Amino acid sequence: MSDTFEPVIIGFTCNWCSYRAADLAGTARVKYPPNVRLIRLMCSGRLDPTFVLHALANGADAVMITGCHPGECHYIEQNYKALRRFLLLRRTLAGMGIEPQRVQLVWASAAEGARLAEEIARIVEEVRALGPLHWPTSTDLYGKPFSEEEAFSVTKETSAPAEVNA
Amino acid sequence: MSNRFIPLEPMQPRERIGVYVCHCGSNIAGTVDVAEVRDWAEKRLAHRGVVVARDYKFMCSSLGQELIAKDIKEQGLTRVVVAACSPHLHEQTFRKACQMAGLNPYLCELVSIREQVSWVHTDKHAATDKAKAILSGGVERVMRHTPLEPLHVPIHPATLVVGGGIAGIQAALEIADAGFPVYLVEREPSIGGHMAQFDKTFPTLDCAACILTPRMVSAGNHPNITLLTWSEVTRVDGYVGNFTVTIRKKARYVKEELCTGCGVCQEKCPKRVVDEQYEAGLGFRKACYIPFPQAVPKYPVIDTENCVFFAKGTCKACQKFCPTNAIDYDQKDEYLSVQVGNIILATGYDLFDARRVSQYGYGRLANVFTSLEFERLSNSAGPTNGNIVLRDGVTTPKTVGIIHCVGSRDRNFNNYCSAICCMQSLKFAHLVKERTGATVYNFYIDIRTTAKAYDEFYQRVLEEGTLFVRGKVAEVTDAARKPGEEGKIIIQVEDTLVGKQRRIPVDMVILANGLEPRRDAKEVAKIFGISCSADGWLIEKHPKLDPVATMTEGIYIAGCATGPKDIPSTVAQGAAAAASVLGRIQQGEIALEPVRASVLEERCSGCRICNNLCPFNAITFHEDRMVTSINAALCQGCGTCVAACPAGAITGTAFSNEQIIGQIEGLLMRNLETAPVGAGQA
Amino acid sequence: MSAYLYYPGCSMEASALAYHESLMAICEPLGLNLDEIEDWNCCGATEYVGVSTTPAYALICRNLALAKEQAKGTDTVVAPCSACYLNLAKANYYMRERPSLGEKVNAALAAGGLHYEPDSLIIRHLLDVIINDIGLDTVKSKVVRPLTGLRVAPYLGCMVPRPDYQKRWSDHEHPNELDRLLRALGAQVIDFPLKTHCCGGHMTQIGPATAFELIRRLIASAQQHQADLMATVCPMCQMNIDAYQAETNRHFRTNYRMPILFFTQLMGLAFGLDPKRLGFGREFVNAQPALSRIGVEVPTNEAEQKPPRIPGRRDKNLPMPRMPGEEEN
Amino acid sequence: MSANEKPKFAMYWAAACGGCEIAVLNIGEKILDVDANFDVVFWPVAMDAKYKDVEAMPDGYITLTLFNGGIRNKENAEMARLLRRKSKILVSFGSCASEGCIPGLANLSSRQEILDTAYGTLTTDNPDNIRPQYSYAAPEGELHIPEFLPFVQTLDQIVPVDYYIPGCPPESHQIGAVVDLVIQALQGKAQLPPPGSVIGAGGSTVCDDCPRKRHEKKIKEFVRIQQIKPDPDLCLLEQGVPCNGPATRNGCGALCPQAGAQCIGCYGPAEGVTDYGARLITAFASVIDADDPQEIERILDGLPDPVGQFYRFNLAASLLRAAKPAFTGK
Repeated sequence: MSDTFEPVIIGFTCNWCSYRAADLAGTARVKYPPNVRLIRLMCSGRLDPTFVLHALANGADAVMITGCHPGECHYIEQNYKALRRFLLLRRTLAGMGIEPQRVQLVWASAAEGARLAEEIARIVEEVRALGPLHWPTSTDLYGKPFSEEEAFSVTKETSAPAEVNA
Repeated sequence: MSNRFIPLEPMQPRERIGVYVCHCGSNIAGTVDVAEVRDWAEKRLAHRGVVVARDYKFMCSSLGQELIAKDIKEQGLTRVVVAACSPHLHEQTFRKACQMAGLNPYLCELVSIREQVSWVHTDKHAATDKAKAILSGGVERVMRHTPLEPLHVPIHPATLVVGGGIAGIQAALEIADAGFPVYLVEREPSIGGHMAQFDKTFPTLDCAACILTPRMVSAGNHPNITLLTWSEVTRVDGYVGNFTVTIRKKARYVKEELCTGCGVCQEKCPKRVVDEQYEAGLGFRKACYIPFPQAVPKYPVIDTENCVFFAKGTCKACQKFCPTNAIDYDQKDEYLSVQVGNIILATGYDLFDARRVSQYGYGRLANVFTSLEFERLSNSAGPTNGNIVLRDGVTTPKTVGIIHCVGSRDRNFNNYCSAICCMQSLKFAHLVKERTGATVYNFYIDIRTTAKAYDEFYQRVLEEGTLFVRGKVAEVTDAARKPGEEGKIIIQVEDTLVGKQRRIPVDMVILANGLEPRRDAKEVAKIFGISCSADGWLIEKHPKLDPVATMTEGIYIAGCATGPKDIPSTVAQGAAAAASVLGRIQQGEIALEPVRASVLEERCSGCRICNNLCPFNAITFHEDRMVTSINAALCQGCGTCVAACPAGAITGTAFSNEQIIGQIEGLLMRNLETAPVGAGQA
Repeated sequence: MSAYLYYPGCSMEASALAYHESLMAICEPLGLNLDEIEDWNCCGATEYVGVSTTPAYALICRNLALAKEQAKGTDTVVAPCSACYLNLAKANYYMRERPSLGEKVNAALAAGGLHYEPDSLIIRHLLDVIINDIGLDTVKSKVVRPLTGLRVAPYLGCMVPRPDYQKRWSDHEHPNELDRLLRALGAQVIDFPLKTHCCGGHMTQIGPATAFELIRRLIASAQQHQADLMATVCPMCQMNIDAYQAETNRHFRTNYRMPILFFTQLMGLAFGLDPKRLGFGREFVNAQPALSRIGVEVPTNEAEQKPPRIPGRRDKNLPMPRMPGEEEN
Repeated sequence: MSANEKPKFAMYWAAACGGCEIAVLNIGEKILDVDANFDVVFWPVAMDAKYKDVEAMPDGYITLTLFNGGIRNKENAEMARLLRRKSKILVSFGSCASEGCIPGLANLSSRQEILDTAYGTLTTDNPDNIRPQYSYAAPEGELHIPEFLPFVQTLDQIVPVDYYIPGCPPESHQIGAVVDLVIQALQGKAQLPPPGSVIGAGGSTVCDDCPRKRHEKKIKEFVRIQQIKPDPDLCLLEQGVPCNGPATRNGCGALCPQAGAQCIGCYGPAEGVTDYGARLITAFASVIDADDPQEIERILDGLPDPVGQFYRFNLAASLLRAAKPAFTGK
């Protein structure tokens, strides 16, 4: 492996447009970086912000949300709900100090395999430039608690002891 | 309380999972180290329940499927993960294989390592790693699956056909002939649609009325068809197999049971108005009118906006002269409710409004006509009895310019090709030539004559001496510059084959304006719970493989409602939609995918956040209990309400929070962290 | 009072003095409050952008930067001159579209202690403001001397409705704003087919023969439609058609006498203002013969004035399609 | 039953305001039941006790410990571990212990920022800029104060917890009911719910108890409650007031909405919810009545502080738990 940082990105796709766009990218042998791992939902309207937060809190460096273009949702209008949730989530994440490039929304129709691949490449580059998110992983379903020493060690790396003993 | 300290899960996994990695010949194995993925799954995911992992050349082959079946039986597998191609290709295959072996088909998960890995990546190492992650996500997801059963819904034998154009007529006749009842709803006073306005049909030049009228009459007389003209669907409740449709039957002010269609009322009516509908604004009709002589049904309609009686309270000429006392000024709109099992939408198209291309002068320059105006002009039953004349009503044009692609293939208006205009323009050229001997110019971008006998017709028109100028017309103007241009309409165009600007003075311009979705297509789509593309065409379930079905079970679409089409394709779609419906009716019941949302009532507090989120009207609020519920048969499984519920009271099958969060953790390899001590990172 | 930042442009002080005077005269009845940008400079007209992009945009944007500093309670800049309007709107648009250009321009502005944030101002043409903010109802209510009987060719020129960076015009090829305004004044507005065609611009200086042909087309078409005069919104158009009409006549051996006035002059007349305050007498082609139709209160014989486009209604006439906005008449 | 055979009771106050302690006293005469049925062995607010006394107790000695307050410093963490060891039933009592509560909002800032604010702002009278030192060599020997951790954690992020009682503070009648339940359970007359349960609260959300009239929701604008004259009978959210009631566990009796103020979410998420803020984000966004991104953004401008709105009580227990500065120190 080279030394360049390889981000891990979780991508959410809808069953009807963007997942099929990913299929089409495959069928057409369009190349894109292997950093994105896709999850299929029935619709971008299924995207619960919890999923995004969970991914970021568990080691993903970024999240890509995709869906049908506005007005072309197979469930008529549910991607607008995804859009609204995304915009509010983005504001919330900004308040948590997470860069906007780390959670992006991309519309891709079933015919836009090449476009989806381009967007993935673009997002990977943007996230690579930002560096790892490194969100200290929290207690998860497998049960390793996040101890206060660990939390402390996170800051020790970055802040000098002088800060507290000034 | 979410990051609650949870003790380690018991080391004994709950499920027995089989993992199958497909080579797909060299399609996957060429880029992904399949054996490594298999070994990795066997070792590193054993603590998550993977008891067997295999790789095989072609998992989808019958031998591959047998491999799975054998393991289910012999190893007692309770879950199956196949890492192969896209679920859109083979999900059903592997589900069936599991079902044959006695495992609930929904306990099988297919993850794509071909479309998402081997075909799009080149680095073998990175691709293998990604394949592992995807497989790991699948394992975490599948262990949280629950056994599901498809929903079975009975099908009501009646069908609703909306739109009485040729597509709707064809669909209605096919179903009625097969012996099942049909309600054919048309919002105009007569069925027939656009085709009834045409003169000749390309490329055979048969008379539109001659081929359409017999069909209209059959539809009107058919014992299985209930014809509801001057009617509109206002509401659709229910779901596939069991729709309740509310239809507004607008008041005709004519008692249909008494009317003989003699037409005296129309004759005696003193009020003459421009007929914007049937005559495309080029002719007149009365306020009490039968839209055209061959109309089906033959009953007239009183247009209350223009009727003298409705405006001033006097006149009543129609009533006085009606021999059967059929005129009833007190008639009111009626609302009917019908039960149907399936619905076919054949709502047709609107013509592009040529006024929008203001540089072509339609509406300002008298002798610029639209295609539909020309259809009426050339129709022997039209306002000029088929004489092709200028708007003064007498002068025969000596030179005619036909402009293609008006509003189509144009970034300012519609990007799409309207499909029929080339052939229609060629037909116009032929008719003008034949009937007036005028010089005819066609201004085109490309000539598209792709169906049977179309290009032969183009050759024929070329041989007849019609002139073709390849270029997009810049302007149609009456501002003369040179002698010879005065009193003419000048077409300014770049002739791209010659590479020159040309000004061609003509007497008449015909704009081949394109086809657009119905102005109210979006509202119609909302009523029926289906979707429109951004420009307004109704969206088919699959553009190639399922062109007359929609995403909403039980609702079919045919004809120009889905996009521009010529008459043969329109008729074919009408018949195809009918065939799909007949198949459904014959089966008697339908199995629906069990991807559904449901409400845990004890957690629902009746906040009503979800209430207006469902475009399929599956969500109902119960005032008495102050809780919301979801109708499983109406639910299409998009999951928007599941994601929206602030109390977490709505759950979705097949895409539950647990499944998706499990998959996220699997993809991020968090599941490896409970691996036995000493096992290194992947 | 609606208040706007006002960018007059050089023409208003010289060749288009009539425009300036008439505009100032109608401000009061219209309730239009124009706050002239202090220390404004030339917009570079049509040529400079073609010569050297960055300095040209910097020149334009200096005005916007000054305007932004001066802005109090409004973010709208009004320009009466079509070229100025187009330049200001274009500079605003391209500063946003091409961030590198924006940076360079702001670097240049910084030398004068100025800065302009693209899209912080809205650039509008005077006609747009009168139609859409003040409104035709207000205009109609001020009309005391309707221009009844005066046949006017509405001439916008090519720079106003296109490329329409802020999507303000009804149509790019045949906008109806000027027609509606003139109709509100009581004038009979001809359907002028060349309303957005070019007047020749500065071709009068570079290739006069080309310009003359363009000028001739416009005048000939107006004449063909039996217009008494042309009304324009653009100082350049007015100058070309007015000042070069005699030369055009010489060139083509024609004898056109087509007056061209600014729409603000006609508004002033209709509002009953003293013609002396409206800049009359500056035009080369005498407008008096045309204006005597309304100055003297003799109703003109409209029957003779029917345009050739609508021949007498005979029974066989087929109806014309209805156009949106026709009912306003 | 003699006094020393009575079940043992403890209550501890970590990073919290003290409101939970007041709420316990506020249960009125029931407090006498506590005394009658329990032997209070450790309750620093109510009686003198030393940590070493607790350390001396055998493991599992205390029957019931109500732990309130989050884990802000090492002392809090050590006491959490100690009391876990010594208690049969450890209850995460109140919003701070369960969710971090208001002290948890400090997780939006780095330690440095917090200390700067506490010791270095204009309003602080600290001319020599004295800062806390974790160890100090005094003539009497080395002195220590507990280390200030980088961010607030909830009790259950440190040790396993048996039950949760939510609320800031928990409603007194709910505390009373829990006391009754535990007493009855100890007497064998009732059964305790499975460990990990939330007790002293409802299973639905605040809307369940809110009498305001509700309809299908379409939000065109978010307002702050003082900007409008709210209809007293209509759902506040429908009037554009960002009320957290739909996502907040019931149990309080919908006190705030009944008094005319929006719910701010002190009872935490509903049963089974992973991230409280996410539920509100998705719920509010779902009912915004706009499809155009610019219009949506305009409506969202009405929520000037989304993190504060959605995570006021819940930040430390949320999936992200803290903002980036708290982790990175920057």
